[in-house]
Amino acid sequence: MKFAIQINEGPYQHQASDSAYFFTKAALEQGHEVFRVFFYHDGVNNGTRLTTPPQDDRNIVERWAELADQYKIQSVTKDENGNETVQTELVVCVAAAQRRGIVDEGEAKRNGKDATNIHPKFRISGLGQLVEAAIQADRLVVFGD
Amino acid sequence: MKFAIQINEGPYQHQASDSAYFFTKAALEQGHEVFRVFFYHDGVNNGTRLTTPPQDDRNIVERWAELADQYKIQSVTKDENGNETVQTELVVCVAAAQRRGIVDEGEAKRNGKDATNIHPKFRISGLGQLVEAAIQADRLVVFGD
Amino acid sequence: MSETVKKFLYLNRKAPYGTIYAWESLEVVLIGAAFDQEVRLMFLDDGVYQLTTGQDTAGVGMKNFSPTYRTLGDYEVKNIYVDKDSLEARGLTQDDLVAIAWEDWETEEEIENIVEVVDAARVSELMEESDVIFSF
Amino acid sequence: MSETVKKFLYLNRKAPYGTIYAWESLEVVLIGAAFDQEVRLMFLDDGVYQLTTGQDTAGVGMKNFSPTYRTLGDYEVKNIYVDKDSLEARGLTQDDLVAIAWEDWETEEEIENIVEVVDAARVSELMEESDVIFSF
Amino acid sequence: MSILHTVNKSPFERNSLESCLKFANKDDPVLLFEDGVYAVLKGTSAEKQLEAALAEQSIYVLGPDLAARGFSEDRIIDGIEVVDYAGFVELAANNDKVQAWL
Amino acid sequence: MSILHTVNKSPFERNSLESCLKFANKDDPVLLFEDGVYAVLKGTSAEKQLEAALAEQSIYVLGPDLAARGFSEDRIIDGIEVVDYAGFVELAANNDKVQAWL
Repeated sequence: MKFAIQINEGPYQHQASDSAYFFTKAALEQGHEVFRVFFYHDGVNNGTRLTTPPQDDRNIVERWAELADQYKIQSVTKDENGNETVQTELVVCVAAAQRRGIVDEGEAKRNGKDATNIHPKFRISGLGQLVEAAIQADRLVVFGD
Repeated sequence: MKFAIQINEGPYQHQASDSAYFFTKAALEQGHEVFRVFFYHDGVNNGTRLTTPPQDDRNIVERWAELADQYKIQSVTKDENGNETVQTELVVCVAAAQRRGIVDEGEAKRNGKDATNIHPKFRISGLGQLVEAAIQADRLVVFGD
Repeated sequence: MSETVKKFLYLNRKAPYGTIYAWESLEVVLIGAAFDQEVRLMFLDDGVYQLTTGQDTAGVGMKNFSPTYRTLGDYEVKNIYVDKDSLEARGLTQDDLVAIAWEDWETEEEIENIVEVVDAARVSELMEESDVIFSF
Repeated sequence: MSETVKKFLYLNRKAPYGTIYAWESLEVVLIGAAFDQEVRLMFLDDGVYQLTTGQDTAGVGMKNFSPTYRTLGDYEVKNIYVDKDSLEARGLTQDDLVAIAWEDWETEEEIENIVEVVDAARVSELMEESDVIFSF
Repeated sequence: MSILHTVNKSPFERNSLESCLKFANKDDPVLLFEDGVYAVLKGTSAEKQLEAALAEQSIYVLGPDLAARGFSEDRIIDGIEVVDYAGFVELAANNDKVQAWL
Repeated sequence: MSILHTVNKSPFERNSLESCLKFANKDDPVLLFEDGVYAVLKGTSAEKQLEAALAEQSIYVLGPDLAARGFSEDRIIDGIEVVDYAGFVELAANNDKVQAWL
């Protein structure tokens, strides 16, 4: 079965991202497909590579990145010449990210920012990706406050 | 009268930072002193310079920076030789900031991060600054969720 | 893009301005309109406050997004529901809420106000009928 | 550092783990101990859940910070209050809560458990007596 | 020492106002702002609770938050006073401390 | 089409569970997790509400969240079933959709 996951809160402040992680992991371990994890609202803050949690605490951002690697939460597209592009499906909403200061190279250029903070395993994309995920997936499961 | 302000939530998701801003502005306009604005919990996310809110929306981060400039929400310390150091008193809690990825030069160096995102008018410091603010101020006013 | 047509229910339970959920939920509805799904909006609990008339945000420095609700008819949203009990507990009636018109561009069929006050049983039924529930 | 001694009241109303407020509130208490103020902690509403015994966070991958409460006596915290009505509404008694010991290093005076269950009137009084209220 | 109590949550969604009114001392003022302003409207299921409180203490509501949410002053319970941010500051200054029921 | 309803908020702080139980169709399962798990404990002011619901629908609680908060299974109301994250996934898969009462 195909799952899409939506996360509405940032890391550490609320348990939402933790719960979503364990749900996603369990779904993958059962052989389900997790089509996309969509980070919305403050959820976009899960996509920063700049966190340094205390050594005795979990690293929420890295944990997502590792899960996405291990279970290939990613999509593959082919261009005209048959060249494949692999994209991670940890997707951060661009509009929500702009408000909150989550920035990749393209966003930095467009908005005149002198730094980026997106984690390399996350990507910024439009809200349409949430709607599309809801259409494609058999189940949309939302984690929030 | 001396006020200290505490803000517990990030920009845009909750009204906390907006309310705190208008309260602080009104206090300053009445001639009160605002000794320190302390950003705790997700409130640390108010200190990023990377936000790009929509053009028809307020810029919460810049608004704080401008208010701090206009009313000199800052402290002045003198060293042995009488040289003055002016510090902004928009203070971001270091422990909360590490969890959430708000980073200045020093933090980037210490934690091996390749970028910073702190706004130049904010500074990262210890939780003791909140306690000290509560001691020094006549009133501590907290804005949160 | 998919050919699938799903029944989307946007379930709004949060008041506007105190938090951003109402506004960012509306952004999903607007973007979602491009996907040609069957869309319904439901306002429940404090979500009913999203539709109040006369919102004036000048004093809080925030963007007033309430006029956008009036344009939802142009985004192919034809069904908007408000829970009756939620209104009553808050001392509100439909007169306190915006009216949202809808027009079929092809048939020129017009509906003056697509906002419908429904009872709890109908709320449950509408949840049951939908394929996906977006909860905000 | 200031010479002023203020009466600090830390007022905790949030459950642990679902949100970080409980844990980051405790961090303020620990840091605050260095400032030699008169410190009191109050647990009210869902805040009483912070003190339950037997917390085991292995299954949720979060740090179990409940052992830290037991050490509060070492941080010069001598007064910890729990609201009786909040406990009762949640089906809890003091037996469900950690005991926190305190010892005066100079006089060797010992208190086995500084956690005190108080009624609403006493809660109000404690708020009234304090100089600063930290609310979490 | 008097306390200004602030409540920024809807009484229909959270228990903050209820707790505030339970534990606030008589004579201590209460300020409702942000989503807390919904509590001051006439005809709601929270009205009786507010009226009982009004008999013992002053209740204020932040005007800008009320206007943002679409309600004019004629919708609010008699005896509740409307203040702006300057009034909020004065309340905070005129009482010995502030307790936020978050 | 059956719905899995999830509630992650304490019934003493928010109205989420109340709304969920009001609007959930009979036979639709409810899963309590995060701070929502406090609702399943015996002897609370929410117990009657839970027992009334149990007569009509299945109620589940997420074990890891219950343990994190210090409560063993013998503290929970009879008839409520404990599941782990795998069980949460199965509930989501076995019902036609999931509604989160945030």
